Amino acid sequence: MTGTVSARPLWRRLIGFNLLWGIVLGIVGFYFGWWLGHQIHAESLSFFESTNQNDVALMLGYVFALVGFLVGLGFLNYPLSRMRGHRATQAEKEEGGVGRYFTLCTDHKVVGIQYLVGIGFFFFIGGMNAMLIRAELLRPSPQLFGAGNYLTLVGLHGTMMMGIMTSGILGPFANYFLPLMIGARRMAFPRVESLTFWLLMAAGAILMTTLLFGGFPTGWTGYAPLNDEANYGFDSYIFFFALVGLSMTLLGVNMIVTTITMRAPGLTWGRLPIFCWGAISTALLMVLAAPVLIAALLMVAFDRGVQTSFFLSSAGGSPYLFQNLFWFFGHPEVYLLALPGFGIVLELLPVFARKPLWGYRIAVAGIVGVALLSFFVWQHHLFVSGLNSSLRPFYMFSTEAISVPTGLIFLCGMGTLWRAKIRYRVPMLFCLAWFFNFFIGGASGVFLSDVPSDVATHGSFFVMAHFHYTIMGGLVFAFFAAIYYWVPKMFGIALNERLGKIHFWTMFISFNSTFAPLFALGLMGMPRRVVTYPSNLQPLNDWVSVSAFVLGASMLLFLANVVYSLVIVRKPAPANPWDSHSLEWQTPTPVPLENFDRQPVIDSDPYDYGVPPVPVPLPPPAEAPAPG
Amino acid sequence: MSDLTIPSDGSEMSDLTLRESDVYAETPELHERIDRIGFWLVGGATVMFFFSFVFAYFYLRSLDSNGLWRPAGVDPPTAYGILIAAALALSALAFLYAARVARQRGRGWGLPSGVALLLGLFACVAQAVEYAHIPFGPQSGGYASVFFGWTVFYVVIALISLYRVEVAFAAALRARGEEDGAVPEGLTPAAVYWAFVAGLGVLSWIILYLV
Amino acid sequence: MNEPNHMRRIAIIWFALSVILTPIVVAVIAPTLPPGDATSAADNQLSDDTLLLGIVTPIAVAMIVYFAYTMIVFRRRGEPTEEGPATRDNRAVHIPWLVGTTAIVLFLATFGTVELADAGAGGGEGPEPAFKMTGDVLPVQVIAQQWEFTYRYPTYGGVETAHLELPVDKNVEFHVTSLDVIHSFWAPRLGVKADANPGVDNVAFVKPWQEMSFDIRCSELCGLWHGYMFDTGQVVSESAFEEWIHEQQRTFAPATKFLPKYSTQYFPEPERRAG
Amino acid sequence: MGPIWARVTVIGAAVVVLAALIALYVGNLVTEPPTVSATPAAAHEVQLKLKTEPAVGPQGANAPWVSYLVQNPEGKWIHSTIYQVPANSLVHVTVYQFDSDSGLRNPFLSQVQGTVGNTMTVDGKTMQAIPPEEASHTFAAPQMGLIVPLRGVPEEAENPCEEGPCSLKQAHETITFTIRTGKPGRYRWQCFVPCAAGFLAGFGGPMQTIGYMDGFLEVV
Repeated sequence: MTGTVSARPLWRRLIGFNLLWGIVLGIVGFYFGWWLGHQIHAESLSFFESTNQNDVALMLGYVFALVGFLVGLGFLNYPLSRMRGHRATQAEKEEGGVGRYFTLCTDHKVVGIQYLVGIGFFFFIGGMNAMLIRAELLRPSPQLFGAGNYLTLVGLHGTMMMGIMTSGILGPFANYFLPLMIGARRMAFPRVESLTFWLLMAAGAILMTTLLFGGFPTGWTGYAPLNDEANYGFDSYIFFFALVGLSMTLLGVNMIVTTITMRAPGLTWGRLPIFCWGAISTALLMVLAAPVLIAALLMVAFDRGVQTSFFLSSAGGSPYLFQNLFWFFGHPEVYLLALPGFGIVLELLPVFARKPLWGYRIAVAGIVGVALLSFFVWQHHLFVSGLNSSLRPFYMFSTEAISVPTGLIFLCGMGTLWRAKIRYRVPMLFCLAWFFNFFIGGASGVFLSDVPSDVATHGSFFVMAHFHYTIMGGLVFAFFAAIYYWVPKMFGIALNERLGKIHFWTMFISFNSTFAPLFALGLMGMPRRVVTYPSNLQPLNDWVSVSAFVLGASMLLFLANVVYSLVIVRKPAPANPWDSHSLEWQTPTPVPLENFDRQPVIDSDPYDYGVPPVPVPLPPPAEAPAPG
Repeated sequence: MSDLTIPSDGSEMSDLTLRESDVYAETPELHERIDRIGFWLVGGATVMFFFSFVFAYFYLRSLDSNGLWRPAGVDPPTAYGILIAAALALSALAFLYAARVARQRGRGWGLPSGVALLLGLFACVAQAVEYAHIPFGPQSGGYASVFFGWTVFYVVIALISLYRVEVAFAAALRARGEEDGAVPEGLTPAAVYWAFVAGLGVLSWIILYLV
Repeated sequence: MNEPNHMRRIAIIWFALSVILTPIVVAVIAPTLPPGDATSAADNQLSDDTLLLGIVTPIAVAMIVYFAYTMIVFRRRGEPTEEGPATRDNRAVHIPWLVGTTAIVLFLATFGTVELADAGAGGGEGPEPAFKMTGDVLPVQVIAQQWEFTYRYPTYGGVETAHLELPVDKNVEFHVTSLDVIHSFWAPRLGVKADANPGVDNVAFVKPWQEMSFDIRCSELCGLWHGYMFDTGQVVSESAFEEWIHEQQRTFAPATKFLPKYSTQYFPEPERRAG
Repeated sequence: MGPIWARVTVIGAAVVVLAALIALYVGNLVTEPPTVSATPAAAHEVQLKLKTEPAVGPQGANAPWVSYLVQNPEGKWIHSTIYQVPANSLVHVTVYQFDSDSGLRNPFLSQVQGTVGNTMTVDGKTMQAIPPEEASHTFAAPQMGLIVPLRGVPEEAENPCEEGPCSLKQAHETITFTIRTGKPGRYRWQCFVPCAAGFLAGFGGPMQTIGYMDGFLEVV
């Protein structure tokens, strides 16, 4: 939005380091790797001839495709220049205009918008798969997709959501707003910032290619040894999640370093916006958990490609190794989906309640506490796996203990609402819905953490309902709150309020009507990921499917709002439509390239709303916002 | 969307914000700090990555599924192990020395970082040569799996880490003849990180060859 | 300004609703919940669920009442904006809150452990169960393979069958194992769930209290026909069980002679990828 | 940003392209092998002729994969595993078995179950079970209680079929059995022998792809 549109003709502008050449070189790279893989002949790989599926060729294809893609986008220019002895520079040459969105751009605001669109695209694909799954479950026996294609759909939905949406809030909103909130001009590692985005896009594209290679039957958990047995479509799962893991790790490093080193003068840790606390707690989980996932997936790649036996109990390995490593990552993973939601909700509540954030310190303690505790609970995913039965009471306790810091988040929300002056704008509706959804998700989580109760519900639709309440009800509602809240800053245009409210109510009601019955289905004995179920469960399943279609339609309503507001009407938004005191709203719209023309100096936290109490000589009246 | 501009109204700003102050200044100290903290975090991620292999090692060893954790004859050649570990350790020392010299004198880091680069590359090549002379294959049970997985990805990470060593060396080559000011930024954090990665290499030698 | 005492109102509404709803949930709704109380394990699970519901209900009521009350009473419409009071913290609230939630969590974990200590509450406990049934038990091996469960009765000559029958009022010790990938043996009405891992003996205990038929499903994704890995089992009287098992021994005599010796785990060939 | 009609046109075009892509995606996922009816033999009796080939060859998308084929009422061999049979009838199944043995993982499945008389005939000889290591495939529909192990062609047989299409002149075993169908429904059937060469545990690829070693019996 700043800079001038180049006067060069279009074809001249297409030549250079941009997405087009990234794709072209990516495809070239893929075929090179594919060819290379077929040149490898070894005694131990002779079985590829009888399978018609050369995993090594496919893996090399993906590796070289990624290299080609990154070369085409221009990611190797800077490292190569430094390897030739040139000095470090801070930014690439910035090209103005729309072209910036299709290449390596070191402006964190561009990356934020890239993330928003890219993640939205894959979110759409993941959601569409969910619709297809629910269409299949309209009847108790398979009717649309074969059993194999159904599993591929389930796997694609789960993997896409769990992989791409981990960056759902950090990617677009923390990249865009964290530097603005802390008064910085840029992220600490701007090239790495762009790299995280393009890695994520490459990962999503690689996952979709699984359809060309027969899909994969393992769901998003990819348990061994089923993953060793699967068709070579599973290789795309490996590369997808490994790239997502890499992207998460780098994103996390970037967030934390930026927050530590680039804060404006006066922005002490005690004044850091709560959203930034959510972002860096998430980032810490990303840095420490994602590498474990990468390592586990590389072990799978080795088992499939070069015949090691990490996960084969008949050959000196153990499938438990995969489960342990996967869930050591996997449980922090679900919190790194939830934590940014905590941050968003607590960040937005004060603005619409016109009160300071109540209990800032305990909110921080809650967020950090959840982050730290999440490393000590992973074995609750293995409660019936036959592992460590004597440690179950410990993991039961540690899992339930997570509700203590989560409770603090609720307390802060409740305290903030106490005697507030609440304005019901669309972002606020999503935030309040978050409390409702996350409470149900959390309460059902207590059932799942209690071992006896978990035996009845483990691996059933009950679990499915639980994590959709926490992730969809937590992350996705927070995601939409953030979109409605920050789009006026990002694009200079507000989304239509009335359509937004219709979207909210459709989504909130259909969301609950979709996922609440799943608790009952789970208790009645419906396992996850099955294409068949007893016919007495059909009415409830049909209800769920129809609700799910309404939920899907509510997403289309949102898209319609986006198109209507951002493309057709284009009514400029006020510079600070919510009357927020937070630093990012004090910048002009659109935000200039350098963010601030002067160095901001911070002298309070961003929640100084409200009327200060009139000094009273006597002890103040009890206004304890205690919950019932 | 470039036609869209909304003037920001200064009066809307609250007291918390922009105040007449010094202009942005990005000092070399800031860049050094960014590199240092960044390397610590990347170091943490690297530790968690190798932690997975350490966990796999001890976990599979304790399970010994089907008696195939480590069949007889699955022993990597000790000489290679010592050679690789020693090369890594010396490389790390050389690069630490290079950083120290650069910090104190502002020049003369070229030769030691070149040595560090050579030794690091030598360790990686030695690892590749070892695979050709090893008496077992990746199919030979749990230990062999961990051995190959760990060492292959160690080499990958070592090669990535050597990037900053090469950068220091290349900067020295380009700065030949100049008197001052060409010390690449973040040399000390890079040296500490490389020493850290090399230390992980020595640790893998201890676990894979000695334990 | 004549502000009503909001907190007292909330407390009264909460108390009234909780006093009405909690007994309804605990006494009326909870007993109808699956998995019922037809076996010892299912009973453990049900009493755990009942207690959790009894505690969650008043908490949920508190949350809903509080949020609904504040959202209605403290709402404001349109511009110009009013500001709320600038209160930031109150130690008198969050210390009791912290103590209260911690106490609830500790209590729940303790109760869960007590229920779990009753022979693992039907969950798979691995080869060395920490919580077990003692005395006279009937061992039954569940062999999962892609994609069917088969069952072996080691105390009846190691006969293998395609169906599961159990005698009523007898302690049963399931040994769940797999021949290929991970499956999970789930019999909801029995209250038994145990993952079937290749090369692992996963033990689960249950005592069926009444004669019935029950569904069996695989609850861990195991490949193409995961959704079709279902079956129906029976709990029958002791004499009917003896009759059935002897009939199975006769019927499956031709296959039984090929079976490997009973073992808690099997490593059949071929396991690896090969040409 | 151009004039409004240009923007609306662009949006409309994007919606059309997106819808086309979704249709392509869904269409690709709903395809399955053709359904082949059994040949009517008498009142309430049909004849179903199958063959198993060690490598399906050019008839399938994956030439080296092991596969079942079926003969349609016109006598033509079709590469499919979805068979339609009438309800409450007798189905006489003939399997021409061209593959060599792989051995059953669970020897229990080497006994014939669920056929009429709980027996089958192998090359004219009535059998109740075969040694599990001689099994090449099974024709098994667990929800119908049906398990029929198919004996493999001996290694030393003359003129073995290496790749389809296999002709009856080549070495094979002929297995016949009769099943009695019950209620209408779509029953899955599968092979239990780990016969997918080159996949871990012999159970990937053809063993997990409908159209090769898995399919449906459509009872109508």
